Amino acid sequence: MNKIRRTLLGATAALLLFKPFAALAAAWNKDAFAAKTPQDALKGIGAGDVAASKDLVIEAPQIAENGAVVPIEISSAIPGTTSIAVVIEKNPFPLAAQFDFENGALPYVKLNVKMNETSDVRVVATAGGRRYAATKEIKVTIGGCGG
Amino acid sequence: MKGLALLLLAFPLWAGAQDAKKEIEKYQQMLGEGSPAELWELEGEALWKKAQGPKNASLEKCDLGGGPGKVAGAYARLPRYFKDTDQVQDLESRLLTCMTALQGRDRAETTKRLFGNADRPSEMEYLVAYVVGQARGHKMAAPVSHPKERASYELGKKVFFYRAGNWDFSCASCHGEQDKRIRMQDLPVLSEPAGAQKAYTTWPAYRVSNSQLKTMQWRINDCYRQMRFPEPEFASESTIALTHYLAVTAKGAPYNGPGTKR
Amino acid sequence: MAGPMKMRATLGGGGTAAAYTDVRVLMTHPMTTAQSNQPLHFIQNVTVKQNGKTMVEAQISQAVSRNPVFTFRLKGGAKGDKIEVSWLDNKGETNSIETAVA
Amino acid sequence: MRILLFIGVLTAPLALAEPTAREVQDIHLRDFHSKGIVKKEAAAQDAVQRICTVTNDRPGAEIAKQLEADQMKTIAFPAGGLMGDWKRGEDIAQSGRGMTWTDSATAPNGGSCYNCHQMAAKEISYGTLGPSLQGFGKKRGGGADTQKYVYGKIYNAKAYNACSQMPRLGWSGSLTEQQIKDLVAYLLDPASPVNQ
Repeated sequence: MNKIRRTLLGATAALLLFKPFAALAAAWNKDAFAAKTPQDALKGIGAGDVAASKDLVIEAPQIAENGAVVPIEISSAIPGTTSIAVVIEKNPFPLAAQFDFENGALPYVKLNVKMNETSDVRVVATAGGRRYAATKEIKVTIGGCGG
Repeated sequence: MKGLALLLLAFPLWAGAQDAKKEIEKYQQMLGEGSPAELWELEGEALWKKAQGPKNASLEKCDLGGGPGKVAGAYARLPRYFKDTDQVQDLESRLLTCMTALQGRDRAETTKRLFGNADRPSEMEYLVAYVVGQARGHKMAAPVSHPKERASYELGKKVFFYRAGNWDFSCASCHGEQDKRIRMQDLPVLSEPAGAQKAYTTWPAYRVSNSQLKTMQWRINDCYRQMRFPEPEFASESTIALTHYLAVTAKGAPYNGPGTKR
Repeated sequence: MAGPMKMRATLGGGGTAAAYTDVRVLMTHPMTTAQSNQPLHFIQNVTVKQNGKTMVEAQISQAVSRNPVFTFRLKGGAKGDKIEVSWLDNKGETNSIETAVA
Repeated sequence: MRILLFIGVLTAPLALAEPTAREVQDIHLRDFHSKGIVKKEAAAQDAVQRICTVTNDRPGAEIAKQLEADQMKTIAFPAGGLMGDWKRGEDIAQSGRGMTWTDSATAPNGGSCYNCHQMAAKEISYGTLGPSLQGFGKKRGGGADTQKYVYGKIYNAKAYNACSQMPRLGWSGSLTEQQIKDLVAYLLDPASPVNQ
């Protein structure tokens, strides 16, 4: 997918000299982000078939006092990891983010997400064309999608 | 829904209270590691240096106690007595003084919108974030040597223990005994150094429930709201005295704000 | 209107040669959701570059918290490396910040 | 009268730097203003608040007894049964709404019970400022005397312990007679989750 995108980017770069970000806009996976179930979200990012992996680590509190900000730290020790996606299963739109790592970026990210309610958070890593997953349940005492 | 019942939603019985406490501490710690509070500091610094008001002046010459323009560490030595106003002032009160004296703005304008919101934080909130950020690592040392500082401290202590309002509360009703909590929320004992240090050195704070940086004056205001009191006047003698009492009780601890809170 | 950003890039991992470069970046953005009563407004793309080379390309949704904070980790790195982070939101607004590794 | 005299005696020997109880009240009345449903006058102290403040909540046995007797007179015990509906009582115990300057005068108030008390075992988000009430009815039974005690305690806690930190929920107009009955049932009804 990255390759296709980059080709497209190259082809249109000349037209976009003054708005370089317009090119990036094309790289937003609209269908996957619009998916309303975790299954559809996973399908949307091409991760229908995943294997559980202990080398994919989710560091997060088991209880979040406020769902508006839930800190999550993800790292992958799976060799050749090129991408990490975050799916919050019970959110209205489960896919929260996808990170593509290139040119020596380590498969690591820390971010704050919103959680509507207590939910499993599923992280999917891509390495060598294969998908790996890890899951962690986070309890939310005050939901965080209203604002 | 921001009353005393912070955690109205029950979550199922899944682990002991101890585990829950540990996980909430972890949540708070991770929250602090990724805090947007610094964005308020940045914006506040820009406002501090921006010329405005009838005198078209910035606040860079504002005397926060260490002399005009001295910002580094100033917050750790507030509230304190100021000769020019002949009163004890906290940071917010002093900023209002500087806006009037240096920028020529009138009080009605500078106090029109002291508490902002996530979409539009107030000038006061930005400025406070900047000034307190400049005190990180400085040990708390609010003075009590001038007679007015002594009087302010004594009044603050009285204010802390003053029971009134529809529910008969004082600050001490919730912050007077060890190891108490409201719902899952731990309550520091603010009349003792350990508790005061823990709380005071992490306020003002970015509150994720409001997506907003909140000042100490706001913190006190909202405590009184939850105590079912009428509303205290911003930067009034009572609130400054109470802040002074807490700051003095917290002395010696390195300031570590602005913090990040649930 | 794009609010301020802030970034800190530091060498980590101990020893003489850095094992990695930590990039912590803060963005001012409302990140409103479909459930809030405001128009949907959120960052969709975040790009991290090191000395002009793209390292991380992120696609994010409204589920990222208001005023986003990210930490990324780049292999190796040296003092003075130029780190650039930029974002683009669903309304076409953008902002970016650049810093040298300290 | 005796109480007022007592205040005078108590505040007289304090150090000069300390403001008197009266001065502290005047400062509050000057610095606080009415907002929403909360009137400025609520910043003034009544006898209970004043005496508890100046004695650090330890007024001594005799004064306490007198204050408690005065407070007992404020309790309007309804005629007939005091057991309401424990299910409604649970909602009241859970809710922390009411009586602040951002609350409305018309929406039903809560009792904020879980802010301070452990009650049903299944609710782990409870406060610890007050004693645990888990299994309260199982331990105390649900007899008429117990019902009356619980009703009275919720209506005006100061009638039983002059300087209790518990609000006077009926006396202050926070909870209605029916709401207090529902809380009585929540604590005492054998079917209530408090007693499971």
